[in-house]
Amino acid sequence: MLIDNKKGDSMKLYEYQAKQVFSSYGIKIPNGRVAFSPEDVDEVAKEIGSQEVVLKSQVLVGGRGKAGGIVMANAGDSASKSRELFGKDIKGFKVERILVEERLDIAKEMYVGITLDREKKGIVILVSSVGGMDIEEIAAKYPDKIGKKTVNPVWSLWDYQVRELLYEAGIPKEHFRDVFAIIKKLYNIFIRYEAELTEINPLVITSDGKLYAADGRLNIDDNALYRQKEMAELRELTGSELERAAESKGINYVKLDGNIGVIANGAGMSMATMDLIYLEGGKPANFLDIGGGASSDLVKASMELIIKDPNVKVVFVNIFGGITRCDLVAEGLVKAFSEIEMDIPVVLRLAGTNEEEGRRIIENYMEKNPNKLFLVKTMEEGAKKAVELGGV
Amino acid sequence: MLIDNKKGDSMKLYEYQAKQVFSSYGIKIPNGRVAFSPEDVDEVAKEIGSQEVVLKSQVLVGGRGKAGGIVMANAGDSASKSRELFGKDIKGFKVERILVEERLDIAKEMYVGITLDREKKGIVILVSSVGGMDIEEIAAKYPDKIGKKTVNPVWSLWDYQVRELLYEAGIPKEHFRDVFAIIKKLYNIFIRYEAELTEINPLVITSDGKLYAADGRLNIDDNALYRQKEMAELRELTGSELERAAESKGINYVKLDGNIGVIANGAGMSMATMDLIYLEGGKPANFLDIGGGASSDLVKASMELIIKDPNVKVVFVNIFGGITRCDLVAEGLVKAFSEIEMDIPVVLRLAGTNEEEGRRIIENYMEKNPNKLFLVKTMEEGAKKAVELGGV
Amino acid sequence: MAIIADENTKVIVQGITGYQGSFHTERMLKYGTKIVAGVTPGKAGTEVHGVPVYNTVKQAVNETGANASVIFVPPAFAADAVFEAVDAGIEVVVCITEGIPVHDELKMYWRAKQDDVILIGPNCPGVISPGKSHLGIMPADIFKEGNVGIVSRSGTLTYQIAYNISNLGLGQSTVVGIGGDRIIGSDFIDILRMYEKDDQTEIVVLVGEIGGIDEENAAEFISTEMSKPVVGYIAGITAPPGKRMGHAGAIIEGGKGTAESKIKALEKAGVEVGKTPMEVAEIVRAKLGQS
Amino acid sequence: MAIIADENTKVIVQGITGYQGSFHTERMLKYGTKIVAGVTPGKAGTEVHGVPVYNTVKQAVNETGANASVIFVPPAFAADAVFEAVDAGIEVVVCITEGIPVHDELKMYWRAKQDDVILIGPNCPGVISPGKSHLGIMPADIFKEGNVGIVSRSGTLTYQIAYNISNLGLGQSTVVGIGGDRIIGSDFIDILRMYEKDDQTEIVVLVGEIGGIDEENAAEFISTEMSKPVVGYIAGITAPPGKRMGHAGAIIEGGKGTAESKIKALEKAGVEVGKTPMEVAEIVRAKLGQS
Repeated sequence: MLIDNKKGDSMKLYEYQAKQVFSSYGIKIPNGRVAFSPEDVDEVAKEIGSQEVVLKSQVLVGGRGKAGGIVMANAGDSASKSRELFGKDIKGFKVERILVEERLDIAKEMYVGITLDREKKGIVILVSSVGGMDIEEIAAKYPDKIGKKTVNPVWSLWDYQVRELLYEAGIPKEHFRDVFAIIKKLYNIFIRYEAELTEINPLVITSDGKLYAADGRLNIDDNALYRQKEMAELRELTGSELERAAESKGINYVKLDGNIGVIANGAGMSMATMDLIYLEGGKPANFLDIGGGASSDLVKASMELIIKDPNVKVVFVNIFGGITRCDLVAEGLVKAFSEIEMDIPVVLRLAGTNEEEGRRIIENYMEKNPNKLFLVKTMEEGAKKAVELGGV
Repeated sequence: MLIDNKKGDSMKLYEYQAKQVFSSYGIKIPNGRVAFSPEDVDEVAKEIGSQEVVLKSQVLVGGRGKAGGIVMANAGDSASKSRELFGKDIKGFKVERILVEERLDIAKEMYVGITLDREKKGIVILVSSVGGMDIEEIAAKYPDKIGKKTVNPVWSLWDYQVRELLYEAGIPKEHFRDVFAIIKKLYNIFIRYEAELTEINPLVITSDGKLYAADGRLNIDDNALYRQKEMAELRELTGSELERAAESKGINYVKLDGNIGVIANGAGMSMATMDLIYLEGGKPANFLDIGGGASSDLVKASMELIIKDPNVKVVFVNIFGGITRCDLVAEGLVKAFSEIEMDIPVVLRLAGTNEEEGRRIIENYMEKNPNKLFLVKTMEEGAKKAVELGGV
Repeated sequence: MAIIADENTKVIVQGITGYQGSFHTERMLKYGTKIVAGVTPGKAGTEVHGVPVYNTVKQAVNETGANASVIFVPPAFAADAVFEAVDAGIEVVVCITEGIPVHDELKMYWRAKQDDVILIGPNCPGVISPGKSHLGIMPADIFKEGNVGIVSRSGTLTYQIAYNISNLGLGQSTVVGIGGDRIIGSDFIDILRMYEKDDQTEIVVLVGEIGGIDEENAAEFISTEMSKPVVGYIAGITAPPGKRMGHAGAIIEGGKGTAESKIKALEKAGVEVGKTPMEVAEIVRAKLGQS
Repeated sequence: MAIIADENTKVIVQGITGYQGSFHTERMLKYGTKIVAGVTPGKAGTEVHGVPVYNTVKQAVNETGANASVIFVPPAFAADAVFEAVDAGIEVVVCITEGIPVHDELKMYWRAKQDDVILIGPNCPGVISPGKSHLGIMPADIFKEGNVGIVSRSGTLTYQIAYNISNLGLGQSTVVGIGGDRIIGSDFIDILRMYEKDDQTEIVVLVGEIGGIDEENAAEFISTEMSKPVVGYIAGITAPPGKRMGHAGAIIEGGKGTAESKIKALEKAGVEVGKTPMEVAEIVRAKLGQS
């Protein structure tokens, strides 16, 4: 039941899944559950039984409210209203599930969020007595209503730190105890599930003085999924079709808007290659990193993947062999040319480990197939050639 | 269902209770349970169903095996054999419950223990490939079969530390993984229940290669019982009748062998008073610390308690008033003399806060009751007088 | 000069609105201790004996420049209070609270150590530099300013010995009660090291008791690192093994921590050990007379 | 002199019996790195490429006097390996392992920091001081001994730039790949500080990429603390926000960490930023020619 993007990225839970975790730690969430069809929506609305319900599109993107992804309904018209939501495109994400919840009687909105602090090597907690908008917006508009504190993970979170946060954020005295408890619970969730980010926004105070997590985010560190088994089970592939195909093969691929395909080894080298194309006036079609020590099969699979993008007019393969062997890269390319139907030109730059062997393999191949491949000496030269071939 | 001694002491669990905790963490324990009567023993023996069972007296004192507290039996004679055990005195402790267990087929005995390291401010783990005797004895006889490591509580226990311990202790390769797991579990128990000590001795390897906690200790920090609610529920008073009475009144009392009763304020002062009596050739009948800021009622209760010990021939009350007020001590003593029937002499030394008021109260009382009380100037003088009055 | 606290020490009291906190704040103020603030969450804006109360230690430090704290909060909150003080930049933390779980005491110890904060206690009577400042619950009147440093695991016994010393016309530079628990923030060696460096201190009295090997370690330190004379006292010669004598730390376990062992170690290190509190005072007078 | 590692560095390899550990041990040995021991629990007594294997780092250090470690263990065991190295007294820990949970990386960082251990990485190519010692997985042949210090968040890009520099007839004092994860043991400033003090280094190349504000912090440091010239390169001008570019750290989030921001900060600090790897090498040559 869940999502994920690229290798090394975090696994994002849907709102309804995050809320289930919050609830298991004793944080109040609105009555309701997720539905997968209009009939299902109708059923949940009847179960809830309150006058009004909220239909919330479950899509992993911010700003769905403004994009029409959240709709008020009641037990009578919830099914029909949900029909308009199901299948709708919200900022590139298709609505396939809707969280149906009781409508809360909101008196006040607040904010609580926890994430990593990479500069201080800690865990930063943000609290605000104002909520319902992005934390960046809160920080800009209400700088004196925010409490911020970086917790040293060695010592964990102590009560005095939570108190300092609450005083700093100006949390009203009557809600001090409740917000205190929620921060402690959210921190425990962050640690227990090895999160990279968790957020309750808005943290709603109803008119009868109760606190609810009205919306929730929980992103888990991908690298920890091997031991976060519950979370790993929720994992599902997302992204574009090509990105999913890449991930299933262990290739680090991000689709971009341009027409010059890029294959390189190393993330920095891949980005630098993209940047060079841009400097020469071209536009890269993708980021693709074959990593260190790639096999010829991986190289072939990468080429296959890239040319599936119809925008791609030329591919620039830029390899600096360290652990990666140039001869294996060359073999992979020859395999790709021989076994895949591809008629777009390829610019190739090979340097480093086994460079000579690699060039020899390529030159042998080029003798028989002269027009497909352009062997260059430097990455700067390669970028220039690729832009020339790809046009703008 | 449990025991405890004095204020500030640790709460000792019975073997069968410690084993229940071990078992809940996945450490194997022998099949069996505790019994409170011979009939009960019979029933457990039948439940176990194995040829031989072990009847283990549950007393909170070491060396019960040599004292005859552990007996082999079978389903047929277990009831009758247990009759001889119930009520028996083992080193001053009466047997009221017996742990009935299957008899293990022992191939080897090892040792694992965890306790506080007060010098290094850490948690010390001891492991030995030899077990079944005191750790002190193991250390003396087999110094090269012991692994010892102090864990810094800030960083907790890491796998490499357990490996170092196992290599140091010479744990055989085939049991490495099992002992490793047991140490990690025992450490988690130590932390989770805020123990002061926990021990598996012997850690038995049966002839089919399985590891069992054949005996177990788990002592919980008394000061942590307010948040270790499961453990607090097991708490019961132990010690001599007088010690139990003292504890129920919040008085810090330890019974000793001599005939000179001692009442003082502060643990150090109480010990120093005992030591002075000893230096003068006398023997103290008890340690009794009324603490700081004692009320007159507490002083009276202390006097009542001490004179219940039939050995006591004289009481030396030695007060240096800091937070404790000499006038309140004097009032308490006068109350005790007036309301309790007591005909043994009391030596009193009062110094410090409200000394004058205290002395006046005592002198007023002495005018009417000249023979009971001896007011002295210094604690050295007081000890001399007490020994003189108490004889040896 | 004195050690740990002097007339310039600016003190906050954590838990100032509680019974103990309020009572001892008044006594410390009367003695002349510079108590600049109190801390009790939720009580900011109030006053206790004229001392302003803040919600957090950080606020109190920011407003008053305090550099020392005396802690009177209940045991369940003591570790948090120590962490808060250390985090706020307090340099000396005196924790009076008794009955703190030992696993919390471990955390307190390491937290203070990491930031080089002097932690005295817990479960201790505090620190007094007679005539200058008093951070704790001692009967301040019995002390006199002078050149004898005292460091002790026992409260009342400290007062007794200080009283005997004062009665001989001598006085104390600083008196430190390090506390009777098993895990304490500063041990004998930490305090001895300070006395060795302190101009005002000419002789040191070490008051120990049964349990642990802190006195034995101190003896080792004295024999190698101390140039000033040390006089000792050890309580618990008559304490039986296996029975805890009041303090969580005062117990003879596994043959370790006996009074005999401690006295022997100290005497081997050149420390004259008095048999009674009075004798300790007399030895101090004799030694000061010689020098 | 070089930084972090030189011809006297005595190295152990943790995880030496694994595929990666064994492969790179052989390469490092060939380069001349003094690898004195390997560690794999349960494999004591065996050898890998002639290097003796021990069960624990402590044993390896005791037997060989090693002072540096290169870690190749799988991600699930990497934090434990770092803790073991620090506890055994290792002074430089280079953690090659990729894919370590970030909560483990936090612990690794603080453990190393507490004991003043230099932790490089994780998820990094390591450290090479050309002609002296190589602790890592770099293609050692492309480096030449010289006076250019390189510090980089990116592996292959480092080799490219070093290669360009070497091809111009120059060489490197030390090359440090600090790793691409969000939480790393040593950041740009830590390494810049070492280069500033190093006699052999006359100019420093800083290779950054999108994500975080480490380059911005480095710029601040350079403008106030560095006397030696610094040349920069930043990858990721064309990277879109919200998409992670391979490295866990390479992502533009909440408008922070763009290449523009980093280039601007560096240029403001007087750092000339090359547009291509080749250009970086040429700037270095020009600057060295001036001095």
